[in-house]
Amino acid sequence: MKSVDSTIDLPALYHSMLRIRRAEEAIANRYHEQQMRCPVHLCIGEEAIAVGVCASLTTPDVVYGNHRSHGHYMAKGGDLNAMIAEIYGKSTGCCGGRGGSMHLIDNTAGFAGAVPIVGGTVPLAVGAGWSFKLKEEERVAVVFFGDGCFEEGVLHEAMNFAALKKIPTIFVCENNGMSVYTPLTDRQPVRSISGIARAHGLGVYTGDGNDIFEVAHLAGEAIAQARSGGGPQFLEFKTYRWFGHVGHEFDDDLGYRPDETPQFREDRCPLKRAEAALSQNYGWQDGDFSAIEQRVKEEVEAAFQFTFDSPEPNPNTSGDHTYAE
Amino acid sequence: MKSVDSTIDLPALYHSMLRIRRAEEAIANRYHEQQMRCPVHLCIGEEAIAVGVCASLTTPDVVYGNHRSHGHYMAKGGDLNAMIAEIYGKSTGCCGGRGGSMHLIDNTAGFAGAVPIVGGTVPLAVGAGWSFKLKEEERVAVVFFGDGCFEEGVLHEAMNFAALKKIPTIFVCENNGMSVYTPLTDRQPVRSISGIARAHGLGVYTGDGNDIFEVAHLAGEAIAQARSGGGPQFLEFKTYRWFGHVGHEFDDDLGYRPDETPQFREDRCPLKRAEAALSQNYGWQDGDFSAIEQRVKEEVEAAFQFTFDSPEPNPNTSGDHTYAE
Amino acid sequence: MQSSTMDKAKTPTIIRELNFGEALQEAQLQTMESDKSVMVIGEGVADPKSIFRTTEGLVERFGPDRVTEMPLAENGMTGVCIGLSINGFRPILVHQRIDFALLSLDQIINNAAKLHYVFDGKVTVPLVVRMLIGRGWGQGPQHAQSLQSIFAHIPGLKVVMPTTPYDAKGMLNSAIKDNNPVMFIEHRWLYNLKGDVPKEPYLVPLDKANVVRKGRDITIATYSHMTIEAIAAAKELAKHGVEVEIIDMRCVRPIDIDPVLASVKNSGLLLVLDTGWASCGVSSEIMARTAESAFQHLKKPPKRITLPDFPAPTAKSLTDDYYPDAETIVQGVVSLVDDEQKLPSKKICEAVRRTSLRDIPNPAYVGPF
Amino acid sequence: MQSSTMDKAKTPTIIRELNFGEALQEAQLQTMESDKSVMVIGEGVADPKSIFRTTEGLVERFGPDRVTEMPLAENGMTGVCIGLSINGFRPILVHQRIDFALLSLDQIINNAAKLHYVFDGKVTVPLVVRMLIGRGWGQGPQHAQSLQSIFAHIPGLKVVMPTTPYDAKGMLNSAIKDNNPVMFIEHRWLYNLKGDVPKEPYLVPLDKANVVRKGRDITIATYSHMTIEAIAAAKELAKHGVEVEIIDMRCVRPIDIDPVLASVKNSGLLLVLDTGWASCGVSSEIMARTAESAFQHLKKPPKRITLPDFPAPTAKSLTDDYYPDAETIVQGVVSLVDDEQKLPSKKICEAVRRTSLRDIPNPAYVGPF
Ligand SMILES: Cc1ncc(C[n+]2csc(CCOP(=O)(O)OP(=O)(O)O)c2C)c(N)n1
Ligand SMILES: Cc1ncc(C[n+]2csc(CCOP(=O)(O)OP(=O)(O)O)c2C)c(N)n1
Ligand SMILES: [Mg+2]
Ligand SMILES: [Mg+2]
Repeated sequence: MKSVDSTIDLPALYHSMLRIRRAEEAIANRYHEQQMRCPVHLCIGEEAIAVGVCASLTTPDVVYGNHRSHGHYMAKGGDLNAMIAEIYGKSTGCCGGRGGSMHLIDNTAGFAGAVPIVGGTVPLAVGAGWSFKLKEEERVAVVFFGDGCFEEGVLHEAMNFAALKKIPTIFVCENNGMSVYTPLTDRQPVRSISGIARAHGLGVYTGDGNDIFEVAHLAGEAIAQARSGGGPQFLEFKTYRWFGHVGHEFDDDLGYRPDETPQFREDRCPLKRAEAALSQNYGWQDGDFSAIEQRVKEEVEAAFQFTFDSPEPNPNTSGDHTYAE
Repeated sequence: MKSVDSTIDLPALYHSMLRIRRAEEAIANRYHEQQMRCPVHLCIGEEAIAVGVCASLTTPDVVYGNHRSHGHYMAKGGDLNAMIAEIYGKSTGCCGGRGGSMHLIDNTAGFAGAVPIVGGTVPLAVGAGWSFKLKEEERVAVVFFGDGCFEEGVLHEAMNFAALKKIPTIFVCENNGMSVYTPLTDRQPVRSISGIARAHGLGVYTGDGNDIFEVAHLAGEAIAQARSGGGPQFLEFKTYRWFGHVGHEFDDDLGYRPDETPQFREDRCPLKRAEAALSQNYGWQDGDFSAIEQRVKEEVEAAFQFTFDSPEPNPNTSGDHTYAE
Repeated sequence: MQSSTMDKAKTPTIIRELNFGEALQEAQLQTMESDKSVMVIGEGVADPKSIFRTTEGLVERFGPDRVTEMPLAENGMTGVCIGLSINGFRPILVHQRIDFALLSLDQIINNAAKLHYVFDGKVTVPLVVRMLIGRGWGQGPQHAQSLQSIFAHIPGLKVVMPTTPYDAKGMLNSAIKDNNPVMFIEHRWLYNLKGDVPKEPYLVPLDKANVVRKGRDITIATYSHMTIEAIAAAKELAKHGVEVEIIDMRCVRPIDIDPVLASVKNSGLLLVLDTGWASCGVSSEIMARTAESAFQHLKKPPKRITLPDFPAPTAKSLTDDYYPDAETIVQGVVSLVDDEQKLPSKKICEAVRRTSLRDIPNPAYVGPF
Repeated sequence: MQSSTMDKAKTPTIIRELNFGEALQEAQLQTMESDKSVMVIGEGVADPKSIFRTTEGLVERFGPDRVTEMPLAENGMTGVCIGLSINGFRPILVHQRIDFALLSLDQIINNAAKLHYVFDGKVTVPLVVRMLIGRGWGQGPQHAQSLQSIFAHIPGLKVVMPTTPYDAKGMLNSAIKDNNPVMFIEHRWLYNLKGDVPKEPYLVPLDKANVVRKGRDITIATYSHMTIEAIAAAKELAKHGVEVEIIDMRCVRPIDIDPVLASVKNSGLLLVLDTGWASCGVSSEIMARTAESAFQHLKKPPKRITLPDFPAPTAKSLTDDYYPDAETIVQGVVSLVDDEQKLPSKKICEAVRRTSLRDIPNPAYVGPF
């Protein structure tokens, strides 16, 4: 772990991670009220990957997500109000309530879409990247997916084509060692995921996904490579999912992750590490931390307030947009 | 190329290759009569792979094929009469006329089935191999497929699972550099196919698919590995398809393979190489060659005669076997 | 709602109340005990949630070789299961949502449905694919489809959709014993419904509809969760003197149309209910067959109640009206019977109107039915 | 058989005879010339055989960036095309056989059909998927399916199946211009049929059936290659005084049922023809809609002619009777009209009976129709 990196703006990245953490926590805290009537897959513990990767992206670059994309959406600059409203099924949601937590989009911010079929967006990101290349734009496309997704054949089809056409798509594997409750070892043999990506001809970077420095650094390199014509890049980051696969709670009681203890999580907390660096190297004091906490808190609360003030979608519109004009 | 190998029975392998060559030629010669009313994908030029691999298999081992499987079927000991009859749509065909050239089976010989959807049989062979492992039988399952098939996601899904469960399945990639008329370079980036298999955790062997010694030798090793619990193995053999993708003719006139000349083919002819070795190292004389030619000729002719003497299937039975009892 | 087609057990049969999910679990457990070739494979079959507890206890009992978690590789794993099934096993492949099975239609349609046929009977594919359909709680368009008609189109497949715990166990037993690929489609909203289920193993055939309620005035052809809605509607309608005959199709391939024709012969009126979309769906097939074969008995054009012709939205406010229910069925019946005297539609609708939140299973439906 | 819905060109229109395949090629060529965002992607689109010459000359003209060979990766490449389409391109993805598209139903059904909807209109997916269906010369069960009803079941997709060269060009033009995913399904046996085709680009709508033959006695609803068989049957039947009205549905999603209803209102008799299987198919839908909406006009139960309910065998002797044709249609009409006086069925059957080999396109059908 590098603890100082002059090329990254740690306060900004910390802010971005904190926003995600606090938004997810707010969702978790309110979920029992049963007003968010859709499944939520929270990304607490995995914030550094989304934030570290998006740090080197510009708005015109596009990001595709998956079922666990609150963090991806927010890190790319997606409108928080519209996300919370979407989870609550309000008309002001980013999908007008059609999508819920598992379907998010913010074109203005370059968040190009998340859907919950595992692997569903991977080839879309390759298509997007190809479109940039064909139009000779300097944009890149990024897709976030999990270790489980790596098992889907479509990912290999997508890597092959991206490598063939030297497409500026960045594959980001968030390897949390779990697919729902099934550990990696029950699903994949002992060998490295990124080794396969390398064999496909992609540029490969692996690192600690709980370390914002490492993520930002490696992603920065990968994105620069892709942007300058280096073809598709593959980032594999080890990380850890704190909560259950779906829902708003820890699930230590299920006993399927025997290592899991509060201490285990703390040790891997991407925020904790960034905080240490902010104190040590950026001279942040308690006051700085509480100021940013306050700012984020207000922002998150405002998003919920915005949501509560928003109307439900009109049921008569439920069939709209089945077809485009 | 090793030109002598005491572990292989060259005369037997040569006989097997010659049978395939002459059967394919006989099909080609008669195809214009339009009595074989189904597409045929001939394997002339690629005989060594089927024969070399099957040399180390026993009858209880199973082989799965693809659209281009006359050679696989014959090399595994499939009944030639039933194959020719199948291509002619006769009731004595191995599928009773339901399948034609692209669907072949001979359970007695351990030829477990060929179907023309590219990739279709690959996971079947993994399932077969898994069944052997679960039943603690010492059998292996082999699947033959092309370089084009390697692009299908299902192949990667199958490799992952086979590696995970250490399944005795042998993946044999017949890399003829072509998918129909599209060269490998238009479909895959520059990197090695077998490198990806290796990254998946499979045992990997690559060689000259037009050299029966090399094929038999490497396949022998791979099969022994798989049989003794070494998990799935991957063989990649470079080879060359002489005829058009489908049909009974050379298609040099189409100009999509500019290298292709009669000389180019001759240089790669697996039979030629074996013949040289038989003359040099086994002391075969002209008489030996003409004797085996005669034997094969009779066998092939007999298969056609068997076919001509066979009845058409009864049209009233065309719906039978839609469901099993 | 007991099937008339139940195999009579030779020993006295203990009958308990189980819910649909428990009935499925018991079918798998008992079949795995008596037949070593039966395996259960799927994402989550051996995890702590055990596919909504329908595979609960199986891995503990039979071990991970027979109850196997799988990689996320639907097409490949379907092929693997076909390979197993050709080689002496009887795998049950489980998809938590039918939407995921779209990734495997190549193996299901090109291979599973055709290998027995094209190989002239020389291989059989005794494969069960359990696929869950469902709805509610914001599943949204990629997690709440009801895609049975895709499978029902394909010769070589059998496609069943039981409604009751009794049928769940008996049909899953039959599916596992069957030598053909059987698509076993379960509506998650049925999982908590209770009903009498014999303890001993028994078989319910995979090709027989079941008259679950007798009635002379109108015929309802339905299946899966819509059967429960139909029963609720029929009970209320009966109070007003309209006797609805309800036929639980149970199988959507093959479709057992005869009980529908027989019923229409008496009633002259047909209302078809579907959990899925209309176009080229199961409802279309039932209506087409009835038109072909009982045309002269129909007093009025047949009607159907299906999902509207658009994807499932997520927000509760948008889904509330998306799914037809007992109230919609009452309206359908009223419009066909068309006797406002006898049938005060508003009043009956009110009586069956759901008062609890509509994006979770109706707590008023518990069974037995 | 000209469409009444043709856009009137402003300049004088040159009309030539083209075959169906040439009409498709011209549609792509002209659209690619006028719209740089149009691309053609598929296995074989740039090879020497150019998808039975339907993409002939395109790669030479537009280069490999716009006319692209692809790896064998149907699901992935469908996703790639969706990604392209969301980002400003109008890809035409080509599958030489519809059977291969089964590998891509996840991307087609879960994504292409739903993204515009679920993202509240914020993305559009202007994607054309050309899929060839066919038969004959021993294609066998994995290469001769006619799977349109799977797609026709899914809201969010448009599914069209033109019959004539005129419609082939006009509908492909419309499909490419359309902002939705359009499944464009071509029967290979139509490729050599000739018909008048204007040189200028024109549009034929994607949601309108077409009355291709007027007649008062019986209504035939048909599409794609079965339309040609119906025309042959109708010509012969006309000699015996039976006037068949033939409606070429052209679109199977949405289905334009109105012309069928209007025709049934006159004729009272309906015969539905399909290139595919019956169960939950396009024929089911047409019959269901007619039963719903023109019941009172039907004098007899509607009938349908479809493939038998089993996979396509390979041997010529087994396929000869597998595919219905003009003769089967005559039998269907005769059984409905049921007037042996007027309609000597044997004689008419003989007159339309195919004399050439039945596993290749009928050389007697050349068009124009
Ligand atoms: C094609 C498909 N199969 C199965 C599922 C069910 N499912 C949803 S998320 C998930 C786990 C995915 O694991 P991973 O890709 O590692 O992502 P993570 O949840 O760990 O972030 C599964 C199996 C699905 N949505 N889509
Ligand atoms: C899924 C699928 N896609 C496309 C095809 C059409 N097709 C048949 S054979 C073939 C070429 C396959 O190439 P390869 O795997 O290298 O085998 P080869 O013909 O070279 O032996 C193609 C594209 C098919 N049969 N199945
Ligand atoms: Mg994971
Ligand atoms: Mg090849």
